Amino acid sequence: MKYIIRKTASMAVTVLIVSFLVFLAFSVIPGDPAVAKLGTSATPEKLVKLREELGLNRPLPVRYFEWIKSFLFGDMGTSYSYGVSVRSMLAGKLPITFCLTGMSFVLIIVISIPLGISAAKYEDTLFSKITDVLNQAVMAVPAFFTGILITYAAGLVLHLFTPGGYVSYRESMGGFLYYMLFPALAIALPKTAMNVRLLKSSVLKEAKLDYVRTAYSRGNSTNDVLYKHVLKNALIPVITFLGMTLSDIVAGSLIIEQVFSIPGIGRMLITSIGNRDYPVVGAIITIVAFIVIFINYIVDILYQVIDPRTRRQG
Amino acid sequence: MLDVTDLNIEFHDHLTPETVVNDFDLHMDYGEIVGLVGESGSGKTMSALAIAGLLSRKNMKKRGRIEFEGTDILNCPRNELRSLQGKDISMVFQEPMNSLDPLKKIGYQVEESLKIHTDMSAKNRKRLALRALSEVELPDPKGIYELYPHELSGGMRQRVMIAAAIISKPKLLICDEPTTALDVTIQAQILELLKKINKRYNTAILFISHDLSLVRKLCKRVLVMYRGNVVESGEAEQVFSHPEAEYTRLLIAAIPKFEKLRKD
Amino acid sequence: QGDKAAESSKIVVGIAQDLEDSLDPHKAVAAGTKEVLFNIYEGLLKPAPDGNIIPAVAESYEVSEDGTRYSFRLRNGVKFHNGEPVTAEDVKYSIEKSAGMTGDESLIPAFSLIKSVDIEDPSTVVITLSEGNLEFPAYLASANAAVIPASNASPDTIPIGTGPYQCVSRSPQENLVMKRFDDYWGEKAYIEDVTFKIEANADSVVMDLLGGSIDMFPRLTTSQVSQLSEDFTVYEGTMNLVQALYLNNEYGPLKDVRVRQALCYGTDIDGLLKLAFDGKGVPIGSSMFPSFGKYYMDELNDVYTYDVEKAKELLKEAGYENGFDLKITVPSNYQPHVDTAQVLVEQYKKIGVNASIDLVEWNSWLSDVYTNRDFESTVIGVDASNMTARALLERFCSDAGNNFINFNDARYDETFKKAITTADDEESTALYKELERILAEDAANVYLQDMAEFVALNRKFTGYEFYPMYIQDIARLRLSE
Amino acid sequence: MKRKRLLNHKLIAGAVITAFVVLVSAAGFFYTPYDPNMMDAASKFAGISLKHPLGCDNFGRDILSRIISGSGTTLVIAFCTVLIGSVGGMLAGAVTGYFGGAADEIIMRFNDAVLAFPSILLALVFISVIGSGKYKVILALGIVFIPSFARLVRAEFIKCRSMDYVSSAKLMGASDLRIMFVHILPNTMKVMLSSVAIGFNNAVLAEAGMSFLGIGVVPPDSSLGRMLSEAQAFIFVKPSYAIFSGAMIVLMILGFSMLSEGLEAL
Amino acid sequence: MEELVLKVDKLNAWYKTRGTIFNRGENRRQILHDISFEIRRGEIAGLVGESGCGKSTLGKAILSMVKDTEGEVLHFSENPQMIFQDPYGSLNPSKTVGWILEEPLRIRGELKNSLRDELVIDMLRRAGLDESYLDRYPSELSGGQRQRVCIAQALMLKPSLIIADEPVSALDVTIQSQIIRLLLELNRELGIAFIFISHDLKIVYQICDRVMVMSGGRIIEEGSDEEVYFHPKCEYTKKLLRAAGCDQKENRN
Ligand SMILES: Nc1ncnc2c1ncn2[C@@H]1O[C@H](COP(=O)(O)OP(=O)(O)OP(=O)(O)O)[C@@H](O)[C@H]1O
Ligand SMILES: Nc1ncnc2c1ncn2[C@@H]1O[C@H](COP(=O)(O)OP(=O)(O)OP(=O)(O)O)[C@@H](O)[C@H]1O
Ligand SMILES: [Mg+2]
Ligand SMILES: [Mg+2]
Repeated sequence: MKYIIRKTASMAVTVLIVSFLVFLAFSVIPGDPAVAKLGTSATPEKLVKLREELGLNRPLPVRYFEWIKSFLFGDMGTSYSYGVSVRSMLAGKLPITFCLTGMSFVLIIVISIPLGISAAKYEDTLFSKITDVLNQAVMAVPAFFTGILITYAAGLVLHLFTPGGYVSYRESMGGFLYYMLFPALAIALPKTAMNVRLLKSSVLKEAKLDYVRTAYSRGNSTNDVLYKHVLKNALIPVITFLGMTLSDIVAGSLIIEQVFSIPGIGRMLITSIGNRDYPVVGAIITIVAFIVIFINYIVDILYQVIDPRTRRQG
Repeated sequence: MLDVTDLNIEFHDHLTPETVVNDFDLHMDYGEIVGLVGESGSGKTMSALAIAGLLSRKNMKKRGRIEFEGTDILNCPRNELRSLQGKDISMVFQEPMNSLDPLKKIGYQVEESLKIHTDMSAKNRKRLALRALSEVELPDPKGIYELYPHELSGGMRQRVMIAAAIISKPKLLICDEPTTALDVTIQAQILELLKKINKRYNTAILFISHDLSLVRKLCKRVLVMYRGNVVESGEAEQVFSHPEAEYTRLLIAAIPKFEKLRKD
Repeated sequence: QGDKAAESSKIVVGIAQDLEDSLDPHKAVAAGTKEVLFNIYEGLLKPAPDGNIIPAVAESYEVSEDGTRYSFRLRNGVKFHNGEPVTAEDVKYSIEKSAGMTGDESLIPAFSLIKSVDIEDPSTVVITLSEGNLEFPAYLASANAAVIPASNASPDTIPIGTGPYQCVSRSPQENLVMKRFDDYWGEKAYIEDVTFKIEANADSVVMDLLGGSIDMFPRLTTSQVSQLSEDFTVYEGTMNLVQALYLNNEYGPLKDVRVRQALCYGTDIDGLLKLAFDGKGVPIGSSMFPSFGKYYMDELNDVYTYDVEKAKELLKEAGYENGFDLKITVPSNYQPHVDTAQVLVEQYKKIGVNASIDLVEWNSWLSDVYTNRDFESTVIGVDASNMTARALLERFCSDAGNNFINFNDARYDETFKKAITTADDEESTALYKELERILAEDAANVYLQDMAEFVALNRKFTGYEFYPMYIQDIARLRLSE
Repeated sequence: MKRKRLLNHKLIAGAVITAFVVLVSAAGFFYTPYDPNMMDAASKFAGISLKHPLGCDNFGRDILSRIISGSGTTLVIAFCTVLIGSVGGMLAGAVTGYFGGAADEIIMRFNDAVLAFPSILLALVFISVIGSGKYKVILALGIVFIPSFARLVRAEFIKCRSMDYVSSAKLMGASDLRIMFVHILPNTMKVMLSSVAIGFNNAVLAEAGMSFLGIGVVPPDSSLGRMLSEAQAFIFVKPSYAIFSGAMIVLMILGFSMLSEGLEAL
Repeated sequence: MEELVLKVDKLNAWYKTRGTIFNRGENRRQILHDISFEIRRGEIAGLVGESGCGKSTLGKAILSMVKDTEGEVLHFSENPQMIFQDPYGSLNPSKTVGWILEEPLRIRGELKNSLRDELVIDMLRRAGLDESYLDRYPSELSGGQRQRVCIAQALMLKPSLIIADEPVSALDVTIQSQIIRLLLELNRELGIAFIFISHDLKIVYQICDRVMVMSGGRIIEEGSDEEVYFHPKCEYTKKLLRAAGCDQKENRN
């Protein structure tokens, strides 16, 4: 119980730091929402007036505290550039990006675990060597390029989907999920490769430990030893990795949403950074950070479920 | 029951192949207790593992013959070997710290061999497991059944290993230094337990140790190993009172005696 | 194959930027927004593809001799998208709103001339100016002067106009959907449903065109064009902007006119066009582009011919015998400008100028270069906000708020004042031309080109027309046979 | 005495590939067949020929020369990034891991906060502040990489600080600094090795991602990531540009990670 | 009577199971209870007791390696050293034997090249190894050899008190006896006092002048070897002796 309270407290602190960093960042980077909004029609007088209107003249801490206060009450403010409430803007986009990251996460797991296990099981065979090299190659290709290649191969050559033909989930859930499959794959591939490698070496490392010998000595078959004993142990570093990967997946979705023309929060984030639209950026990053931290929190708990050694008394 | 002839084990993962066991011979009958002593690194564990059919590393070569009740352990298919392991042959490992799966409850690990080799109900298995745990003098078997290995001390883990090894009443029990991690009082209890098991189930025991006084208390026959070779074997009393090999003599001389060293 | 007519009376048009502006025509700033809003809104007058101003909500108008009184006769039967007819009140309301007379600031500086808007009778509106102005109709034709219903309480988000299309929905970062307005007063649009889809990533445009998720995309680059298949018609026009290496006339070496001239001599525009634009694009010599035929001076292209020796000589005269360092600030979001800068860097090596590129985000550009004028030089394209020479030339007056290059020439200021105050069209044209010549001879900037514009249109459609401004006129598109 | 096999094939292959990549890149600082930035309208998109072994790009620049010099840039960026990240992470991780306490708590909260940011985003913000360019990219990425290394080093330090050899050094009167850097630090190297390889990979990818977003290496300088993102603009016209620069990236990362795996197996 | 080298007075020690700034002082478990004893110059004091009773903790607490303690520990010697129970964790795996042995000199800034070689090799010899071991890494040594390196390292600073925490229980018998002899020799030649922690009662009897019996974090019995072994007062001591086979007088011969 105490542990959970402590964890939650530190989670909250971390999220606060994140949101403050965002604010701080915006106060040091050049350009401000007023300049962005007025564009080339800006004149000094207009700028002053707009800054006043947007409340940009107040000192940073004041703005920050006001923002965080209203944020806590669920009011995320109004977008400077679109003039609509941030909440309504995000409402339609969060599910898209969540779906994208969720799907890539699932893809990573679904592809890498069986592949990693087989690569370990058939170590030193041709299969394992080929996956090794393939892994390295996939790992080395930047996500945007993977995206282009997938668009080209699956979209233009195989005609599996229409590049750029994003289907909104409001129109057709099936079409939406199907379209998302390809960008999700583009995000997932490099991480999958890393995970395969990690899982393989983790399984091999565990397989050398003494308890594996004990398991054999009781008459377990090779598969039983692998699935009942080794795998669970080998998954521990993989879980840490997956937790840490999460923020990378989000980062990947920022880029991939551009490549596949998906109107998710990644694109909105990049545009909003360009527009210096603090309320939007602040909200997005804080939410994303919260989720990343929260998932890591879940990973921590998962850890304790899987690994009794990390459980604490009391 | 067990016949080992000319067992050779070679490692190939260094630049030059390295023989760690050389022409090992051993014969054991049902219900016999045999001691295996020797300095650290002399190949005791390797020989034991070979007998239990647990040496399967690729970069190692095994030659010779190990026959257990007519089965050729070194060359029989894995499936056949499996049906022996945990049922007829059980092993207690040297390293109690690492030899238990850290993520599985003690109960599961103790009764695993029953699960594999019999179709006993879960309830029955648990009953037997609890009995085995109490046989090794663990306090509160019910509580321990639900614990994880890291929650036990080294001595307790060692006893859990023994409980898991005897639960299926094997014909051959290999104990690799089962008492090193324990303090004297518990050591004594374990020896009693092994004797009891040997009597009750007619289990043959291969007892590996470097504590000669223990071996002397427990075993009828001993083998002395030195650098991969068996340098001496025979009736325990005979070996201890009239050691033939130089190394055996050294070993015996090194047994701590209950007397002042300062005074010599 | 289904119902062919139904299938193809729908078109998806890719646009490069999100419509992140207000949808209120009187507040829309970005050219990218205005070119879309053209389909929804109209003013009393509107531009035609040939550059002329034609009547729209007004049927005709009359100007007084001195150019201060404009009287508009409203067209009968013009309806707003909400079904209400356009009244003189609506027109008055719109003009006053866009002129900033009701509070909001006006986006058309010349509207500060408006003294009053009066309803003479239900179909006549009179606009009185404080001084005569011949260009006034051009301002009225700009998107920022659209007629909107006085009854619309939230023009920011609910766009209601009189144009050939009406807005159905907008979703930020995603699209804007329009459908044909069947009560349009003029020739109705051919295509029923139109979606403007935002293509944030320039690199996936080709894929999306080929894959069929967009049917049309304006402003492709040459390398994108070369990757298109047979399925597309590519219309070639010009972008109507002045692409130049804009020089901060206040920055160190660039203060010296000889240095600026040296840069002009050291720039091989043909080479640039060949390298970065497949030879497409029209070289220009001053802040004017060819589609403003009346003002455009072809001869200014020859003020500087590529001449490395001359450039070196000038530099030597100015005391920069060993060259100097020049930072070219370029917004990273538009590849053609980046490409141009790359070529310039290479070309200036030959005259001993050590140029380097500083890629900045669009917003940093706006604030550092455009607003704070803290830069050395920059490659950018400047367009005209309406079809007047003034729109392009006013910014180089020494006191202009948007004179980001800090150009300062007394002769120029004087000439400009004359040009805008004279009531004689011919005289004013001559004066504007004089201004262009000053810019060229003073080497205010290194003028490069009016960039070629390529519009890809799926062969299913036809009828695309270029305007001398940023406009995508969808109503003219139709299905091909 | 027993001697373990000194070489394994991973190590050999890794060393050969890395040596090749490093040699090519190093050579690029002194010699490339053409000036990698030299434009030539005549050989725009020139195909593979004796004159231009890998052809030319959209500005008629020799692709081979660009790849050679681009590898150098990428290598320097990746190397320096990892260097900054690992040294910074080492310092932060060492101090927090060794001393623990309130400072640890605070620094680690910051660390978590930074880790929760998508790293590209953070780099984007940094670049907006400090400007773009090769050295700025190194700085931005390096700083962004610190937290993950810090986390790792900290965990190792926590593990090591309770080891008996540390107590024994304390007994002999070694100062905390000495214990941290002379006694404990070398023992974290093994863990560092594999994460340095991953960090190297991530640095190359991050640089490419930044170039894609227009904030990476400034043109006309070439880097493999920049070239890859340039190449995709005309991937149908000249796929070989993408293929060659992509292949070089793969080769670079492949060699490095095989080398590190090989070293680890020693 | 010889002079005192160590005086421990009412020493208590606790372990925290896990503490952070949020719950400082939580889960404090007392391991040592009111421990008092003295060690004199040249004395070998045995410390016996069952596993987990706090023997190692006591050793560490004396050398202030346990954070949370109460009571008084007075050292009258310079540089008291400790030989740790686990020979695998007490040598820095990334350093060579030579480096490890030089380290104490380096720390005190006494490192002179000529001197150093002599000193290091001398200590190594004393510990029963020769200079061929200087360039080896700990992972290349057997447990017994490691233990000797630890001893040599402890000797580098010429301490007058060494706490030896089960220095032989991980080793096999032949090596055990070598190490025991080494300790005795050092005690006799250099007059070093030892606290010898072990659970092997026979070995303790072999070398110790005085024996302390610990149970549950308390010293329950203390006295000269003869007293404790042949006239034990506590039941627990008797039980221990019986299990170790040290209870019968005839065993002495
Ligand atoms: N994986 C391995 N690779 C190479 N050599 C090994 C390996 N495992 C053991 N050896 C070597 O095999 C020899 C015999 O080892 P074994 O474990 O049988 O000794 P032991 O008699 O059981 O010693 P101890 O009493 O210390 O347990 C040793 O010299 C050891 O170094
Ligand atoms: N770092 C630690 N944190 C918390 N508890 C500890 C720690 N170290 C030891 N303990 C606990 O303190 C008690 C005493 O441990 P100590 O190591 O002193 O026993 P010991 O008498 O040396 O046993 P052994 O003979 O097994 O070495 C044990 O119950 C142990 O679980
Ligand atoms: Mg062994
Ligand atoms: Mg201890």
